[in-house]
Order: sequence, then C-alpha cells, then structure tokens
Amino acid sequence: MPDEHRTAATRPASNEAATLAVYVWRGDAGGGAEQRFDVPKQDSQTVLDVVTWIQQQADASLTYRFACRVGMCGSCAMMVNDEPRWTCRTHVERVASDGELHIAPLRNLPVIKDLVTDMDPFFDKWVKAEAVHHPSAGRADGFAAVTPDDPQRIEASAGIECINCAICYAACDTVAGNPDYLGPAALQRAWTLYNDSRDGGGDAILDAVSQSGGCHSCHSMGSCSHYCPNDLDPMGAIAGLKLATTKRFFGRGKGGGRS
Amino acid sequence: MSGRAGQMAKRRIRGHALWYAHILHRVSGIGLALFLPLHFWVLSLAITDVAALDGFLAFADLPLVKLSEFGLVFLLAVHLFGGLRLMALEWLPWPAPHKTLAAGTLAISAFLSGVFFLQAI
Amino acid sequence: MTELRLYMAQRLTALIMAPLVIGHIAVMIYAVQGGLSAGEILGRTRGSLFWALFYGSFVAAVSIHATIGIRTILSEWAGLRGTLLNGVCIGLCAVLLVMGGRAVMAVTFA
Amino acid sequence: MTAQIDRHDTDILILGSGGAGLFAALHAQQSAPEGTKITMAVKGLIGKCGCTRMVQGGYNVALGGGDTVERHFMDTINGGKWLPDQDMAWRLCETAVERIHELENEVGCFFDRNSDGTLHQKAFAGQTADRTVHKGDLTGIEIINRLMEQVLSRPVERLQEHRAIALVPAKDGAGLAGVLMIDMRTGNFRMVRAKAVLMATGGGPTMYRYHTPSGDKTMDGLSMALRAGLPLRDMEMVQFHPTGLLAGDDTRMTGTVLEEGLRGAGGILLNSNGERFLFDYDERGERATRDIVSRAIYDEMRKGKTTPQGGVHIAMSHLGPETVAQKFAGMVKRCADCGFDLAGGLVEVVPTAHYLMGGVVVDTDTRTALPGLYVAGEDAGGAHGANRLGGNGVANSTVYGGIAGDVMGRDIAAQAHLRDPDETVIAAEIDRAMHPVGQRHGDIHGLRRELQNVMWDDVGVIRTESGMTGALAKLDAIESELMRTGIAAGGLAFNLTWHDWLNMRSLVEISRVITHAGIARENSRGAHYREDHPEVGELSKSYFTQARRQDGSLQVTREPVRFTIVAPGKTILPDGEPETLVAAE
Ligand SMILES: Cc1cc2nc3c(=O)[nH]c(=O)nc-3n(C[C@H](O)[C@H](O)[C@H](O)COP(=O)(O)OP(=O)(O)OC[C@H]3O[C@@H](n4cnc5c(N)ncnc54)[C@H](O)[C@@H]3O)c2cc1C
Ligand code: HEM
Ligand code: SF4
Ligand code: F3S
Ligand code: FES
Repeated sequence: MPDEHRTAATRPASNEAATLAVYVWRGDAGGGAEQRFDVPKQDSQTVLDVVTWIQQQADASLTYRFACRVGMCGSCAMMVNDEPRWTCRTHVERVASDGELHIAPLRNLPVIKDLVTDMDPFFDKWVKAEAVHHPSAGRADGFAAVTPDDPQRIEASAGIECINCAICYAACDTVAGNPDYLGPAALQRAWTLYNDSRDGGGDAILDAVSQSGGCHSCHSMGSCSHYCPNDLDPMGAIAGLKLATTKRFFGRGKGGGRS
Repeated sequence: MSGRAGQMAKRRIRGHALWYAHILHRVSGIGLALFLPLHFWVLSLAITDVAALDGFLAFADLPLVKLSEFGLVFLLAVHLFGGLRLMALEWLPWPAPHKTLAAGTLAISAFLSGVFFLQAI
Repeated sequence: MTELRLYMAQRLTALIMAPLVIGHIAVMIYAVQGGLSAGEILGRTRGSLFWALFYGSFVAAVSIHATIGIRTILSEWAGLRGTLLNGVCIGLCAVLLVMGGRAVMAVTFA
Repeated sequence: MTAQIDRHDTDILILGSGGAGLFAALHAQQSAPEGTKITMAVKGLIGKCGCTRMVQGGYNVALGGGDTVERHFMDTINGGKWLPDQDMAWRLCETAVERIHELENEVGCFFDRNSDGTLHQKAFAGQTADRTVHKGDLTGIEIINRLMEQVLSRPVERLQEHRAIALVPAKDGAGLAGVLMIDMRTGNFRMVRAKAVLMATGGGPTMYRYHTPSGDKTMDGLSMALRAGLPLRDMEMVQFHPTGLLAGDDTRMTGTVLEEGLRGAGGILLNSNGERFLFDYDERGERATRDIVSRAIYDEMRKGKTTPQGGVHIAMSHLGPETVAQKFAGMVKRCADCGFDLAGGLVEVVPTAHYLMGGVVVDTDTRTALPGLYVAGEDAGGAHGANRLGGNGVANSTVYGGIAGDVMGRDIAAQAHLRDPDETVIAAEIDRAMHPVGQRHGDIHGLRRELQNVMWDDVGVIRTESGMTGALAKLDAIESELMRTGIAAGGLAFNLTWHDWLNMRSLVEISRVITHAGIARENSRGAHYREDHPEVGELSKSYFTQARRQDGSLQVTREPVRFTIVAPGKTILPDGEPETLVAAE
C-alpha cells in the first residue's frame, strides 16, 4: 500500500493523486469547530508539513506554531488523531488512519487561536515546582567533580533532555481534572534537580512538590511516559519524588540526604 | 476547565496498559466505596434482627446475587493488588516493568475471585 | 491538611488494610463453602476481641482511605473544590465511621 | 486602515530569547539598580525559538589541560581568515571561561564529564585543542532550558509572540527611543520605550533554498538596524553546513542539519554514480572543513551528478548499521521519524545555509553607533570574520549577551528619562508593515521560494560577479512583486501570512546587502568563495566590507582590518608551542 502512494505522491497532478482528508480545528478561546481540507500526499511529509501546506496553499488564515522543525524546541505539539504529538517529527504515513487526519490544539492548555495554545500555565507550574537550578557555587568556583557513572548523575541525566513540549502535560488526565496539578514535565525537572548533586535546593524542591497539586496528585497513569516523544519517563521521576517525600515525612532523608 | 481544547480530550490517549490499570483501580475503588455502606448496613441488622440478616443471607444465595458478590470480591482483589502495585511502583526502587506488573495484578485478582466464585457455587 | 498528609494517610491505611482484606477474603472463601448463615457469622465473631480489633481497625482505616479516594475523584471528575469538597468528605467519613462502627458492634458485641 | 497602537514603557528592553537575549536579562538583573524594569520581547515563546536551542556540538572554551585563551584566540583568527575584529575575538575567548563556569555553576547546565569527573571537551573541526564543552549532542537544549528557567523565575516582563519591526529614534536625535513591535496574538502595534535596548534577534540566513536556522529567524534585526542607519559588516560571509537533510521541497525537514560527527566517524558522501568524490577536492576527504566539503558537494551538483532530489548521498552503513544506530541514536531516530534509514541506507544531503558571520558593527561592550542600542549574538558582526568555528557561535552569544546585560545595567543608571520617540518614524513604519493589508492576496510562499532559489543559485556556496549582479536585478523584481502582493483578508490577530510577508520583506532587504557585500569582496576567504577571484588576497591588506544605508541607497565600503593583537603570519602562542594538541586519529 505505501508503494502505491510512493509512485503517485511526488507531485499529484490529477484528482486521482493521493490526498489526505485533513480535519483541522479552527477557532479561539471562545470555541470552534473542525474544518476539512484535502491535502496532497507527499513522500516526505510530516504533520507540520500538512498544516504548513494548508496555510500556504489553501487557507492563509490558519495559525499554528513551530520553530526548529527538528524536534528540539518543543513548540509544534498538537493533538493528531486525538493523540498529543510533536508534529515536525511525526511522519504522516505513521498516523493517518484511512487517509484521515484530525488535528487540534494541544489538550489541557488554553487555546489562543486555531492550533496555537497558551503555554504560560505550563511554564508557570515549571517555576512553581522549583524546577529551577539552585546554585551552590558561583562563577569563581571550579566545576563540581561528578563522574558519569555516579548513580545520582545517572538519575539526573535520565530526564534532563526534556524539551518542554508539553506533550506529557496534554496526555495526562490528572492535569485535565486538577487545575493545580503541576504536571509531569515540571515534576520530572524537579526530580532531575533533586538528583543533581550541584543543586542546593533539595528541601525547597521537596516542599514545592509536596504542595497541593504536587507529585502526590499523580495517579501513575503513565500517559506521560507513554507519549513523551523523547522516550523520557516522567512517571518514574514522579515516583522518585513520592519516595523522597515519603522518606522525609518519616524523618529520613531530610536536608541534603538524598536517595 | 482550561479552554476549549480540554473538551477535545478523546479516548485515544487512554489506550495503554497503565491507563487501564489506573482506571480499573479507580472504578474498583468507587465500586467498593458504594458497596461499603450497604455492607455495613446489612451487618448492623445483626443488632436488631438476626432473622432479617438470615433472610438477607438467604437472598444472597440467589445466583444473580452470587454473581454480584463474585464481582465484589473481584473488585476488592483488583483494588487491593492494584494498590499494592502502585505502592511498589512508588516506593520500591525497581527498574519498573510496569506493564507486566499491571497485568500480574489483574491475573492474581482474577484468580482469587475465581477461587471464591468456585467455592461459592 | 496538606496533600502530602492525605497521600500518606491513604497509603498507610491501605497498608493496614492489605492484610485485613486478604484475611477477610480468606475467611469468606472458607465461610461460603457451606453457605452463609447469620448464626455462623455471629458465632465466629461474637465476643471475640480479636475480631473486634480486626474489623474495628478495618473500619477506621477504610473510612479514612475511601474518603480520601472519593475526595480526589470528586475534585477531578466533578470539579468540587474548597469548603464544599471538604464538607462532603467530612460527612462521608463520618457516615462510614458510624455505620461501620455499628456493624462491628453488631457482629462482635451486641 | 487605521492601526491600533499600545504604548508601553520599560527600562531595559531585550529583543530575542536566544543565548544572547536570555543572558542579557540575567546580567541586567544583576547589574542594574534596584527597581529597574526589564522586559523581554520575542517573536516566539521565551526560550523556545531561535537557534541557540538547536546547538548540537557544543561550546568552545579553553579550560587548561594545555589549551589556553591564546590558543583559542589564534584558532578563531585563523579560522576567520584574519578578518575578525581581534579585540572582539579576544574578549570572546577570554570571557568564555567565566561564562562556562557561570553556565555550569549558577545557571545549572550539567555538561558531560570525563570518567574522572572533569568536564569533557572534544575538538571541533578547525581547532587545535579539545575545547568544545557539550551535553551529548543536545547542548543547546541544555543551555537554553536552564537559562529559560532562570529568566522565567525572575521578575522579567514577558512580551511573547511580539515581533519587533522598527528601531525608533528619539525625536531630538539623541539616540534610540524604543522599539515598535507587533503583538502577534492580537495583531496590534505596540510601541515600547526603553532607556536601553538589546537587539539579539539572531540573524539567520533563511533566504537560501536550504537552511538550518529555526523558522522564526528572518533577519528582522539586521533589517531594522539597516533602516536605522547602522553599519553592517562582513555581510557576504554566510556559512554553509555541508550536510543538510534533503527531503524534497515540500517538507520543512529539508535543510535541517545532519550532524558533522557523521563524517568525522567515517561517513562517506556519494554522488549519483555512487562515486566517492571528496578526495577529488581535498586529501582529507570527508573530513575536510565545512567550507571545502560544501563547495565539493555544490560542484558535484553543478556537474549534474545528483541524487533524485538534487543532492548527494551520505552513507553510514559500511560502519555497521547497529554501530551507527548506537553511536548516533538521536540522528538515526530523527531520520527514522521522517522516514529515512540513516543507519542502513542512503540519505540525501545538500549544503545548507547555517550562520551569518556578518552583523551590526559594535564595540567590545556591545554598544553601537546609536546611543541606547546594544547588539549581541548572531546579530553582531566582527567576532568571527570570514568563518565561524563550530562551537564559537553559542560562546559568542552567551558571552556578549552577558556583557550587554552588564553594560546596559550600568548605562541606564546615568540616564534619568526615557526618550521621546520620533512619531513620524512610527507612522512610517506602521505604514510599511500594513502595506500588504487590504491588497489582493498573492503567493507569498512562491515568492519566498523564488528568493531562496536566487540566493542559492547566485549568491550561494560558489559566487561570481555576473551571478551576483544578476541576482540584484532578480531581488528587485521579487521585491516589487512582494509590494504588489497582499495577505488574505481577515483579522490581523495571529495572522501568520502577514508575518510571512514581513519575513520576506526583511529577507529581501538583507539578501540585497549580502549580495552587494559579496560583489565588493573580490577575493575568496572562508565562507565567501568567488569563482572569478579564487585567490585569498594579501593577508596583511585584509579588509572587511561595511554596508549601510545612506539617503535611501546602499553603500558598501571596504574597511582595513586592524590587527590590534596579532599580525598575519604571526602568533601569540609562546615559542615552541605545538601547532596542535589534538591527537591525530
Ligand atoms: C542547527 C544549528 C546548530 C548549531 N550548532 C552550533 C554549535 O554546535 N555550536 C555553536 O557554537 N553554535 C552553533 N550554532 C549557532 C548558534 O546557534 C548561534 O550562533 C547562536 O545560538 C545565536 O544566538 P543568538 O542569541 O544570537 O540568537 P538565537 O538563539 O537564534 O535567538 C534569536 C532570538 O530572537 C528572536 N527574534 C527574531 N526576530 C525577532 C523579532 N523581529 N522580534 C523579536 N524577537 C525576534 C527569535 O525568536 C529568538 O528568540 C548552531 C546553529 C544552528 C541553526
Ligand atoms: C485492601 C486494601 C486497599 C489498598 C491496598 C488500597 C490502595 C489504594 C491506593 C494506593 C490508592 C491510591 C490510588 C491513587 O492515588 O491513584 C487507593 C485509592 C482508592 N481506594 Fe483503595 N485500597 C484498598 C482498599 C480500599 C477499599 C476497601 C476501598 C473502598 C471502600 C477503597 C477505595 C478507594 C478509592 C475510592 C480510591 C480512590 C481512587 C482514585 O483516586 O483513583 N480502597 N487505594
Ligand atoms: S517529558 Fe517528554 S513529553 Fe513531557 S515536556 Fe518533556 S519532552 Fe515533552
Ligand atoms: S500521565 Fe499523569 S497521572 Fe502521573 S504518571 Fe503521568 S503524570
Ligand atoms: S518545531 Fe521544534 S519541536 Fe517541532
């Protein structure tokens, strides 16, 4: 089946050329609805390319967001056939079911227009989770000696490559139901810092993630880890925080004493 | 609710093992919470009226009721092992084969309630 | 109450209940073998301090545990917040405690 | 159509949230008097746009182990073919040492370590020491995420999805009054007055058919600077990365970088005949420097020995697909996501425009000729000369961004009042931006393609005078067509097509500068290669080009390079220092 497309796809000239039925959510904070576009199929075509084609060739008023186009900036995430995805690195072939695509703004964030959401709540929570390095040294000091095989370093490294795309945030039902919930990405970053031996904010982090909407609101439903495009494991990180806060609750692991 | 996009939440996101485990745990929890007051009420009958309790227990012998009782034990077992699974996941530093754990939970629960069911009939 | 305390309470009560529930299921499997009768149940439990403690702690634990659980669900699924949520939950916990307490009394002392 | 315009005041205004902008915000906070208001305006979301985030390889800094600031400096000068402003290059190399400590210890970047716990450094092409600090091959994500967190957690006012469109001078000519911008979300204009403005919009040569930078970068800053009468230097110096992904014209993936390390690890390039051609051009084969490999590929393409999409193939599979998949996991996954098998198959590649060495003329304190305006990062010219070393880009933006923050923080203390803007400039700039509104909708995208083709074909990897002269005429034609092209009716709120038009306007304007500067340089240095003037020219008589707009027309002059620290042929390394410290492979 893919081969059929391949021959016809490069430049569809006739009506017979392969097209995708693309339903794009149009609207703003006040509401909206899906609108259909027929988009020619291409060999190399990501969901972002589909959206781009629509804006450039079919409806110049369509709004979406992207920057890097290679999975580094985390600004192009949308709901694609009801699943949160980075559109710049999602090949259409892999997601179009029966030649259909439904594209909508990322879930769990306020919509600004069409496919663009307001990511401020996501980042406000990032800060609220104390997911910001707490320096324990300054520019005049040397570099902390940390060996690559140090278990803490390994734990810190596990989630460090998060691109804050908010895909996990969109996937999580707890975020949907609990407006206070800090969400998987912010909590994972907090866990990364907690394991970062150079970070001086161990207690502040545990306090922050113990507040209402903190790590204890997570039900380990795992959608975050399931959808993270970088194969990170926020669920595991949150479990780490739960254990650390539990230990501190029982008087162990207080202060600098990290797991 | 956070904007319109919230309303577009659809089923797809939920099609994976851990999400099912979560929802099963939640539904079983609700089920148990609903059943619990009923259960307490029935037992309290013992204070006032042993005969009524006996009547009730006889009623409980009906096949349909048997089946629902089986369901209850099933719920209890599911919730119990689901809960243990969660706590293991949160507190034991395992390199988590989460899905296996979730499936295992269900298997044990099914086995237990199966035993109960067989005993009951 | 902080979220952390609720979390701890829910986990601790769960840990308390785990052996109790397993015990309870075992008793049930054993008991239903001959078909239940009120007499059988009461004969086993009446006057037994062991069973009083067994079911008493279960009732205490489950009232707390289930209330916290329902609280989460009410807040996530029904959007209940603040005083309303807390009020409903205190009520629920009280009902469970009272009804559960009466049930334990019934089967162990009365 | 009357435009709505909001007025807004701040003390320090920062345009752009790349390495330069974010660092400036942090440093301004540290150096400015208590109560100073700092505002960051950015075309995208804070930290999530621009190219610093896309840095893969890493950050150049001399941290001992035999390496010295002097050595880093000499590499930068040699790499820049003696064109860099030496004082800027020196300050870059010197301050990088403090900056990397700041990044690691204060900002929280967690760079990769050696097994003994010290920082790991590797050698990028063109370097004589293992100097490049990195975090895997996603160094930019680590740097920008950590900077972003720091800035978001501080009281810095955010104007996100705000596009700067004009530098507005003071009515009395005393300097810069502020910046006119478009709040992209509402479509309204916003005039932000500030005592000091840092322009850190990051250049971005996206007027080429194949290009690597992020989509938000379209030369807006340089275009604003040009209109404000500021001189731009080294504008002919566009760096091409040899291996951009080639996946057809219809995908945004085309042009994105396939990492340099692929060639370093033994990846080979094949033309359509399946021949390995690089040894025809350089004895180092695929391991030759960026400019040479780019030219070789381009030449092969001109000879018509191209793959189906018009590039060449990169092959890795002879190294063992499993090995490749393991060693370059990120790249292999990225290719696979887009439908290519990098580990086991052939992937089409093409040279791709990567970085603009040219920029606004600044001093080593980031000050410009316009009081109140500071420029840092890729928008500023001078530090790199004819070629930027891999790893010197992010060092440059963070070093000078930080300096700009310090300097602005101190300078505003001496300035009691905001300047009053020249309202006629505001009105004219609004007219300029509103030009397409209400005109008949046209094919802006098609025009952008045309522009990209002209620049690629005539002002690209290999240039000639006749080609570039021809390009000027084509650019004029594209611009006139653009001026006749409108945007779809409908609101201006988050109207991407309007911004596409504005992007085009900036790109055409700067394309013309690049072309003029390219014509003015009649020799071949670094990134600039003239087929009609292939010689390097006398080093001691090196000149750089300087372009500025005067009385509505563009003037390009040649300015002598001042060898303030070291003269061509000389070195500041002590006698007897080995030429390179990098162990031969
Ligand atoms: C793919 C890639 C890989 C690279 N790898 C390396 C490497 O390994 N090592 C290295 O040293 N360098 C590398 N570079 C170069 C490096 O990224 C740049 O030199 C450096 O990051 C530029 O920083 P900056 O702050 O000046 O600009 P950027 O980081 O590009 O930031 C520019 C900012 O300005 C904003 N902006 C643009 N226009 C406007 C406007 N009109 N109004 C308001 N805001 C605006 C943008 O949205 C963005 O926020 C790489 C570049 C690319 C593209
Ligand atoms: C038998 C031992 C039990 C264990 C080990 C156990 C364990 C748990 C755990 C760990 C949770 C937290 C789930 C989460 O955060 O997602 C939970 C939730 C819950 N439990 Fe239990 N539980 C037990 C018994 C019960 C009983 C008897 C009831 C009912 C009467 C009950 C009702 C609930 C409810 C309603 C929830 C909330 C579910 C949710 O938030 O999704 N539990 N249980
Ligand atoms: S954890 Fe994964 S899904 Fe979540 S923001 Fe980070 S990269 Fe995106
Ligand atoms: S999906 Fe949500 S509930 Fe927890 S495990 Fe992930 S954050
Ligand atoms: S555009 Fe940057 S992640 Fe997709």
